[in-house]
Amino acid sequence: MDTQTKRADVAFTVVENRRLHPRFVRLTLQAADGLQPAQAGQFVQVRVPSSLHSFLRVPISLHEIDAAQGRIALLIQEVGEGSRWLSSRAAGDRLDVLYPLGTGFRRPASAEASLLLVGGGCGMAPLYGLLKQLKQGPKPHAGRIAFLTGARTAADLLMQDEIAALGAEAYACTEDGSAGEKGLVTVHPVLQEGAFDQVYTCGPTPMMKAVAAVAQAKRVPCQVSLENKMACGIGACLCCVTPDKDQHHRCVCTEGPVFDADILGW
Amino acid sequence: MDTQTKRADVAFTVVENRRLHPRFVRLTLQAADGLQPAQAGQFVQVRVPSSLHSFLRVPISLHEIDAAQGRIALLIQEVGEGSRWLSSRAAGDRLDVLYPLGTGFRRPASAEASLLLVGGGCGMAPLYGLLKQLKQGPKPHAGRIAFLTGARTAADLLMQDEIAALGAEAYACTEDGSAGEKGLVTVHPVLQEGAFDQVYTCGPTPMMKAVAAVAQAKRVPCQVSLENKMACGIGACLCCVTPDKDQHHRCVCTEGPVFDADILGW
Amino acid sequence: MSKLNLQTDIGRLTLKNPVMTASGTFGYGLEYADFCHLNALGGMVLKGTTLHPREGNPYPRMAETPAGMLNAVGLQNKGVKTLIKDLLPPLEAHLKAAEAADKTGLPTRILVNLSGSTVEDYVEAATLLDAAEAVSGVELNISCPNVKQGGMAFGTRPDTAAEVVSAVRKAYRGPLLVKLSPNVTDIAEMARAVEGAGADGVALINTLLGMEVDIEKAKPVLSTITGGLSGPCVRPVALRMVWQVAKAVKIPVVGMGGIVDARDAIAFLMVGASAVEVGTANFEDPASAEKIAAGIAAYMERKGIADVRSLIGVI
Amino acid sequence: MSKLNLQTDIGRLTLKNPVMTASGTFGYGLEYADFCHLNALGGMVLKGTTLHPREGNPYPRMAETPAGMLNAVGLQNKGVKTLIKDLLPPLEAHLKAAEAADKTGLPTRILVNLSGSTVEDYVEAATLLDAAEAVSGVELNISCPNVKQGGMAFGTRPDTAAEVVSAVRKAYRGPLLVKLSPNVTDIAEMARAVEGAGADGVALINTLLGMEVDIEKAKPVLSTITGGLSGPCVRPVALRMVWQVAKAVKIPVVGMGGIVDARDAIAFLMVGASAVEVGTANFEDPASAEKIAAGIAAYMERKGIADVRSLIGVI
Repeated sequence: MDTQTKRADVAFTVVENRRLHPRFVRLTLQAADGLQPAQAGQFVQVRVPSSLHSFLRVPISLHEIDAAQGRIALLIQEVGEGSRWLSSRAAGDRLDVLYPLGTGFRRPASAEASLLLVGGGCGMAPLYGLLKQLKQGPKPHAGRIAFLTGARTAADLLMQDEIAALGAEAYACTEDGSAGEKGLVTVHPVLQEGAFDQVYTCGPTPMMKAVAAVAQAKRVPCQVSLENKMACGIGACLCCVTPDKDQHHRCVCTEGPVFDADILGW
Repeated sequence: MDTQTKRADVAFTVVENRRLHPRFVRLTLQAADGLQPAQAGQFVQVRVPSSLHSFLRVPISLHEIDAAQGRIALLIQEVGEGSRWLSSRAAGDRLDVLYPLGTGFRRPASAEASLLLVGGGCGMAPLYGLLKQLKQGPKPHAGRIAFLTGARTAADLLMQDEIAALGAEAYACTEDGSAGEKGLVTVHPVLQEGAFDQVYTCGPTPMMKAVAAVAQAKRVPCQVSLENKMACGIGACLCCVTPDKDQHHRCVCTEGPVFDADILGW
Repeated sequence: MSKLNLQTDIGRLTLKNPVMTASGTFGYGLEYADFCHLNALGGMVLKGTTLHPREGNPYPRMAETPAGMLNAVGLQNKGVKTLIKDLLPPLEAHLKAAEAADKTGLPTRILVNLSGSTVEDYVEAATLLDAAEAVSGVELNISCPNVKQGGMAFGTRPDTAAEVVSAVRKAYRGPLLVKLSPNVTDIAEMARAVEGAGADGVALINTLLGMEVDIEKAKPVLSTITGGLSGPCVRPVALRMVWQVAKAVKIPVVGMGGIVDARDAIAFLMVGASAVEVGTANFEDPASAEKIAAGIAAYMERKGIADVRSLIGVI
Repeated sequence: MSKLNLQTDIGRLTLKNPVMTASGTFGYGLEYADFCHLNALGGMVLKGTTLHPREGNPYPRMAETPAGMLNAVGLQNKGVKTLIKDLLPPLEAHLKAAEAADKTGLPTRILVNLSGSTVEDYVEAATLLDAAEAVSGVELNISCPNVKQGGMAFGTRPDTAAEVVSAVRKAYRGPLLVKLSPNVTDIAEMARAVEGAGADGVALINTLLGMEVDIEKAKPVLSTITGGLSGPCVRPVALRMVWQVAKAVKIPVVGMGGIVDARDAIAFLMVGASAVEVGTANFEDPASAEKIAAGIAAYMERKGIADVRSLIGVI
């Protein structure tokens, strides 16, 4: 095990804190040295100060990864005390981060495969990371990539330009119809009618379940990224489990967070 | 009781954070309105963020008081987490402060009385405040005022110039002899030989006990300011008590922190 | 929502709202008058009182701990006679005056936490309190961890607990709550025992017995070595015990233990408490109890809940 | 100081230093190998193991609380046979390799936390562990709050505790620790009972039974309603119980409960623990236990203490 050690508690320095939205900031972190490679969909455990409400680290999915340059980016959604503290970090601040954790998205077998990515909320973070890895790796993905984003209103749509700039087809759904199709992502023609070889989704659980159901009905494999509450993040405490089809408990922080939807018993 | 309400949870704004010493900063705080008058020797309870080690407020003695202008100053010694957090407050930060608490120094009956103030460490804070009130009040004290400071080394002597500027005789003792007399304050001639009508002391308990013993031997009344650990600061929890001569428990946060030494059973 | 009803009942005792202050954390009440509108409280439980005055334990009596504190005050108090003669009248006057000004409905209830080291002491003090009109109820403390005889001794065995409760029940006719110790294997059994002995309600939890060490001095921090742990750190244990007890007895339950905000208070109501007591939080913010009462109203407003009673025991 | 001796004894079992990791917080050990030098530990107590594999309780199993957390994992584990056959060999190999490299003296001890729902299950599993050479000792879990039958049932009554310990004692010849539940009135009585039944030592405290509520959903947070409270919040209670038990029994005591740094660990040694277990802290910093062992050495260096044994029970 030692010989193949890959994970570590890395001391990062914040190099940029960029606000993308009233509830979201993007933190760019620099390590002193290069980093072990990581897959989009893997996550980190970030140390935050103990407060009256929280003692543990905050698990956050990797948003952007440049392992060679020792650089990662995290998309921080301000929900609890920990994430609010993180969203107020400034360039030069130090962060202790367990990196990289879990099992990320599996790339399609064929570089020609037609892919659909469906994201909502902070689920955008790992999917955008996946898109970047697909497009910018040594052998960029050649097949079609459609990226469908769901949000409450137009103002909540994140990274639409970046997605297009990476050469993906950017589609949107908003609940109020202020941008793209009106309604939830499941109503969107690209999901309902599109022909894809693989679906990837990350966002609120009800959204992922709905997307997985549509994919399953069309016999298209679908990978989902779960966000169960966890303590250790490294498979020791077994707090974050999810049942599979056979009612066995799968450990989300090691076997996941990304799972093939059809093995899950959710 | 309502009609004579004096204490309150006051929202102050930090107007200055001035470092006086590697371990001490002076925080100047401004209230929106004027403040109830306070006596040197009284203290405040300052709200600090809950941490893994501390849930309660931090009691700190008043250093300077300008009630009419709604301004106070606190001398912060960096000891625990709370005081370290306080020492890093910047102009514009808000602090919630219970003000003013406890019973402060009693002024001498006569404006001609000859007074000796003996301070060490953060005990300097209330004694300097007392000196200012004696010298700058509506009827300034006319009698002699000697201010003896004890410290480990010359670099640890605080506010010597300000003390002289206020017209007090400034004397010092250092354990290494690098300034003033060599040794503890009790060796200093001004304490041993001086003729005073009243002694005031604040600092480490052993120092205060020694000073009180000298004063008592010379039949000079001595007021001491205790620093017992407390929770509420307003006489409710009774955690901070000290025994008097009759072994009755006196509440330090209300009957004190300033006591006449000769009633104490310490 | 136009009209919120925050009134709740502890058996015969109706409170204007479910928030009281816990014994030992609110002194004799008036200590807090500068910081907190006392008449905004449903009630207040005054400092643990014994038949005769007590000096309590030596200093140090307090240690900060993670999300809480240890105390070993040891029931320092002025005795029940002084309480009735000198301390209750000004408090009652203050509350009457404030009430006349704000008209918040029912008066803020004054309860006395009563402690003792022998059944006889409990009974004699209870008899005096029975005659004190200012006192709306008695909270019998059979669980103080900081006094040698009595206190916790009574509170950790069903038979001895029942014995002292029955005796006091005969001497005190008003609402009688019994404050239970969490330092037991089966708190539901303790609750059933005092219910059977005639208690009108139970209040829990008292402090957990704890200890802190100064490793530089290689000594315990407290003069008494062990003391009572309170504050947010104990809240999960308190919530569990209130839930267990509320299911075990028919008499009302008053919940306490680490409540610092309205969320915490509402959690206690949901697991079966008819009212709550705010304790250690008063030390950190002397207006805590008042703010918590307002916070419960705000929650009801937001959720469209008209009557606070409908929150009680939903879990 | 030139030479520090950090070795300590749990009866027959000598550890290279007093710091072990607590069952349920360190998995099967290798999960932490990337973050922590496992051979820097005095020992590690592996995840609670039962005779047969268990799937444990439904999600959600965790809630954060002030200075701690609740868990309701419910002994999800692969069973004792898989442990011995598949999980111990790679751990043993890893430790041997690391040891060969660093030469830190004694091997890091592997202990197995053993749980069950019937005496028969306990005995059958203990018999298998008795034959497992990689296992230096067994920590008998008679106090898991998260499984219906067994677990805590055994751990809250002296007679039932003694019964299961005597039975396991006959089946397991190696060092046998018994992990005690803090959810009792008199933990010293429990400790004396298991001492009388043949335990080589006691380990305490297991988790306090607690509960958390989501007031927006008006539901308990945990799928099992109640769960086990751990973390810094419980440390004062744990320290008090270890102090009480160390005075009550002659067998060694292993102390745990909210230890996050060397200061905490030293406090447990001072109140009578011969060794400590680091638990919840491993979740916040996977190198906690290693850092704590180093911190104890630094304290001894600073204080001029040559032998860690001289810290044990000074209070």
